[in-house]
Amino acid sequence: MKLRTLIAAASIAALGAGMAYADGSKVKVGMITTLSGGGAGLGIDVRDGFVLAAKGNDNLELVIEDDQRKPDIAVQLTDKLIQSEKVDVLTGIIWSNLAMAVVPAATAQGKFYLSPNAGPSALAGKGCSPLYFNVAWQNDAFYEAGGMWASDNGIEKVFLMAPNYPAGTDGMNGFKRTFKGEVVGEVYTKLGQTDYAAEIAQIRASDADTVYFFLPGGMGISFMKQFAGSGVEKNVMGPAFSFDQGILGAIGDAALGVKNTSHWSKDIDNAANKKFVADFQAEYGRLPSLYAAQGYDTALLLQSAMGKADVKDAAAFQAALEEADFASVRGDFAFAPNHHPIQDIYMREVIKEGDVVTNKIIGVASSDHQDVYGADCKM
Amino acid sequence: MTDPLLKLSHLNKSFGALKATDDVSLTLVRGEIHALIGPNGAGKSTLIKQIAGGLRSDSGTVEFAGRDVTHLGTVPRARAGLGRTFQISSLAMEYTVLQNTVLGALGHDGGVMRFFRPVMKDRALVDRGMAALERVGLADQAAKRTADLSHGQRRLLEVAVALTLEPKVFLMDEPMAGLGASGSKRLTGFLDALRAQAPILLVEHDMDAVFALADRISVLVYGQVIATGTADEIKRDPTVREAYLGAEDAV
Amino acid sequence: MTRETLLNIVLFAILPTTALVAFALDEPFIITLATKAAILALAGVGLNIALGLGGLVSFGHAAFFGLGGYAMGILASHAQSYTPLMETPFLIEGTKSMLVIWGVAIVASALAALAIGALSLRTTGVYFIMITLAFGQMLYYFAISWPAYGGEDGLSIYVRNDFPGLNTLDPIQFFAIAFGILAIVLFGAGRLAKARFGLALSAARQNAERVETVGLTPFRLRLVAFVISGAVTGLAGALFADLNRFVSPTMFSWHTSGEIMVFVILGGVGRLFGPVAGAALYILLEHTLGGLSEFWHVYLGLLLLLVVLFARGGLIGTIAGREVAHD
Amino acid sequence: MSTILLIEQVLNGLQFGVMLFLMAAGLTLIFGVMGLINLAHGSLYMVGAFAAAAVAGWTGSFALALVAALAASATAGALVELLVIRRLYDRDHLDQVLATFALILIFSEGTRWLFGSFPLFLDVPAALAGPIMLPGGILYPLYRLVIIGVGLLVAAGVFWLIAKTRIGIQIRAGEADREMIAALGIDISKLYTMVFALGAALAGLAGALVGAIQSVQVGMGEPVLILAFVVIVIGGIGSIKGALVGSILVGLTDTLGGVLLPPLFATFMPASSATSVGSAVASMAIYILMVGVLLFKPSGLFGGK
Repeated sequence: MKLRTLIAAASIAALGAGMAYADGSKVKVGMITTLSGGGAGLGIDVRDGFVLAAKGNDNLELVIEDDQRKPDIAVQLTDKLIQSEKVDVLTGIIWSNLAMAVVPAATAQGKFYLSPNAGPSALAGKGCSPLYFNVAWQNDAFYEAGGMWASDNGIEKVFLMAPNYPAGTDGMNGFKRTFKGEVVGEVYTKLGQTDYAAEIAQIRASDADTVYFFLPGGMGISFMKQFAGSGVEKNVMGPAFSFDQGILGAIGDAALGVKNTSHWSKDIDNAANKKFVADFQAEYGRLPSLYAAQGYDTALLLQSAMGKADVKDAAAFQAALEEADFASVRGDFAFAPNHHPIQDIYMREVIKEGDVVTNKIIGVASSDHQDVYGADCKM
Repeated sequence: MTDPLLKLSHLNKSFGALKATDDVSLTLVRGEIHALIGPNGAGKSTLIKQIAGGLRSDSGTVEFAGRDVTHLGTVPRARAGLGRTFQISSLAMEYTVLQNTVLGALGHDGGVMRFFRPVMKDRALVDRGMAALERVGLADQAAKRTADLSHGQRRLLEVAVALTLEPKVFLMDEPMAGLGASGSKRLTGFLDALRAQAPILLVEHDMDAVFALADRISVLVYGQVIATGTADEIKRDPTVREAYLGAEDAV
Repeated sequence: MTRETLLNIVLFAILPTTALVAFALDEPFIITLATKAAILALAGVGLNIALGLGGLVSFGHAAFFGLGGYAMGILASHAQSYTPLMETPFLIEGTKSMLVIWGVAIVASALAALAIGALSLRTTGVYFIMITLAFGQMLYYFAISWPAYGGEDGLSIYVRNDFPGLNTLDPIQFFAIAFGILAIVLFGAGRLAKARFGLALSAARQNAERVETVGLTPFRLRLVAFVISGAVTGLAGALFADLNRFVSPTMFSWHTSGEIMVFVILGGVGRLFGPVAGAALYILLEHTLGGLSEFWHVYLGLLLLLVVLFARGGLIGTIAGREVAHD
Repeated sequence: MSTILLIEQVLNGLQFGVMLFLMAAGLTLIFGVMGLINLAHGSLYMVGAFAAAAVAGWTGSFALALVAALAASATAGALVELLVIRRLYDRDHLDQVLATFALILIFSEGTRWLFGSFPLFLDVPAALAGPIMLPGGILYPLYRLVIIGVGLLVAAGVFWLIAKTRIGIQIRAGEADREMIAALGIDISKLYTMVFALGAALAGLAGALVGAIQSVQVGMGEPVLILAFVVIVIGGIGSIKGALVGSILVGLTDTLGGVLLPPLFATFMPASSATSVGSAVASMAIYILMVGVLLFKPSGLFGGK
């Protein structure tokens, strides 16, 4: 009797998510994400996207924990979820440095980990694991695509800027890997720096035609506002992180015209994305961000695998995940052998729609983009 | 007379325009009590600090036991054998009375970098601390918290801590203050005997005690020593009578 | 037996009892929490030697905690990748042995404490608080921007390091190691407080002039205390890194310094078992309040405020009353 | 590096320093008069920025936003003083550090509770937007010049307040001798509340002014707080003059260090490692400055006590 109810519930949920489940294998998911302190907005979006996609699926039990963006807390929560809550799958980490702490801890204890945001190079190369799947991107993807687009669109001289920490230097190296023009200036700023007057003066003094930067969160907001006020007339490019929906509101008109690379945008034309954007706005009353899209896709991927295999059978479940048989809001999505995405990276431009500052796709920067670290990955 | 144990030559110290110590020269020889008197603000405490090492002199020298210690700080002077008591009690208030004298004994012993054996079970140190308390009559208070002592008892404890150091010279800044008549009399008797152990430079307001004890008296007025001599000489000295004692006579 | 002694026995028993009960109930995460409490208590015991005994309000103990952590991270990461740490002038290999790592952590943080202490102890009061904070911040920014060991990403060690005869990945066995060290250090710190050194150090806190007058140098006493304090906190850092199998610059941040200070004050400054009580309470609050609300920091802040304003002397001071003089 | 660029960077350093002064002045006054270490000063900076952003979003007026920032931070400061801080004056620094650390937690999470986790929008008013041409061909953002001007005006105002007004006399008396002001018949608790609110208002003003060119978000006060502490320690705690000199020193060191150190390192290192090592040293520069100052003057440049 009970089993029947479960199956019935599962099929309703399956209808809701637009796909069918072969059986009702239950999965307990532990989500560790940043819900308090600095950067909580990103974690909240991932959580909301995931919850939206998993809504109504009674086979999916979700336990959510807040890592406060502290690596040590994240590792302890990993232990807690695995040892106490006995979860089957972990997900949710936003930051590369936390992922570097959590992912090895999870996979070493035989649990699946689906990354809804971070993709440090070590985990794509030497440190890859059969149990680790990245549903978002390898960290370099947006930068490499940015370099390609810049080379293809007549940009000759760029000025690079990023915070002086691994994600920053890796990003700039990713851009340099594919960019064919000249790098006329390169500055690494203090992490958490809020005043960029000195760097803007250097940019003004350089003969670059384009500024390419990666400054996540508040750093990017500060830079863009100050750059717009400085009167320096140069093109601005960057990865999507500094121009995401949550951040654009705080930058305002200063961001208009900026080009940024992303694997997702709310105007990607496919049925899954239209449904996602509409459902998200209906549910939460705000525009979704790329983090929300990633959380959403992560839940879709997980549910597609749940329909094909039992999570207790790790090999079968891994194979089911590898198929990536779900309708991604990004359109075509597949996994490379190192379990990182093969996907299109778009170039977006910041525009104004009525009163709302938002992004619009202006072209594909790199189609079927794949990371370069897979060669080092031996599973 | 033997060579002086403590010899001040032409010491000076100014605070801005104020000359707190003005060309002071003094000696202290074995076996004597040399009292330093003077009205409030005469510069006695400043001079004591200069001798003990807490205050740098502008010029002049301090010789101690045949050695020039002018440029040494408090700690080396204490280690060389200067035992000081304070005008305002300077004790470890959270400690028991005995712990304070044990601290003195520890300073005398010098081996402070020991981290394991409980110091209050160290017989040698505790015995020395206890002995000093007995000599000043505080043995029955040994277990009391220092903060709970009366002012007079704290003065005695100051003296007891100085005793544990077995100094070559005592520098005592108003040890009688707050003792009351009987306590004062007892301490007078004690200091009288103590001079055989080591000479005492005594700053004191209690004139009865000074005249009873001092072999020599120096009078400090406005930072200057205006007279030095025996009790009788000082009593008779006209300048002293005018500058200092005269005022008291008038009262 | 005084009330404080009784309380200390209870406090001492809390962690192993919790761990054993959790073991019996098969709740390994509770054991992990108890381990974390033991390690943070150890860091607090270290700070308490400087803060409680010596009166040195160090706002930069994260420096030593982080150095201990990185001693573990650097040595173990080299052992993990089979690359030597240094080849010239002589070969130094990485290691997975906890005993060696602890030794390195202790020596490294003691040396750092010697250098930082020698400079900082020239100042007093607020200046001392701020200069120690500045040294902590220096190391924090250095760790973030130095690319060799992961920078802001930190270093992940996939398997916990080895301890002879034990399986360190088993929560209860690792707890035993951490608690064993805490017990040894508590015993040592208790002896130190009552030994010659402790008597003189604590006297220098109460009255530096008195200590000088008996011929002892407060600066030397404080410097030695600072070094011992740093070394113990460094050891705690190495254990903490092993607990998480991960190190990152967060260990150096001023929030970490603040938290270690919170353990000490929550429990009771200068009380031997203060940091144990403080760390255990903190972990308990983090765990229970964190589950109640996303905004649990508000409650934590309110509680801290109440303790500071109304429960002076911390937990132990409130329960056991004024400290009685030793012996 | 061209002279023009160097001058521009010096202006940037100056602007940063002037901003720091607004923070440091309150911090050092509060320490000087009440002997209190206030870690929560950065939270008042945040309160100012959030109040400004909220009111600007509501009314569209930057002037009203500034008024709101001043009012909100002064009110928050006065409230905190009345409820918490005044119980801490007789306590040692340890208790003060801990209690104000607790206040940071409450303020930060409370603000997030009210305003959510996303940064707020606050922009430079249109009249002050964009750059202007300075003599010598330097193109410089007008708003930053205005900040320098406002900062220097406030600094002058604070000096005037301390030197010439009744409150100033009371403040100076309080710094010299706490018992004396009681003897003079001054209502100490009122004075303390006023000084605290004044310090808070300065912090709130800084938060609002800076918020327009940076990001208005939870936790924005903490980095500034630490820098302000570095400033007052370098200048000598309690000294307004020291706070001003310290602010400018820290502002210039931080700005010029970031600009000049990487190329300096590049003269004897490969360029790629020079940028990262240079940036690493630059981020430590102000702390190195502070340690250096304290080694030679253990109570800061102008610290008497």
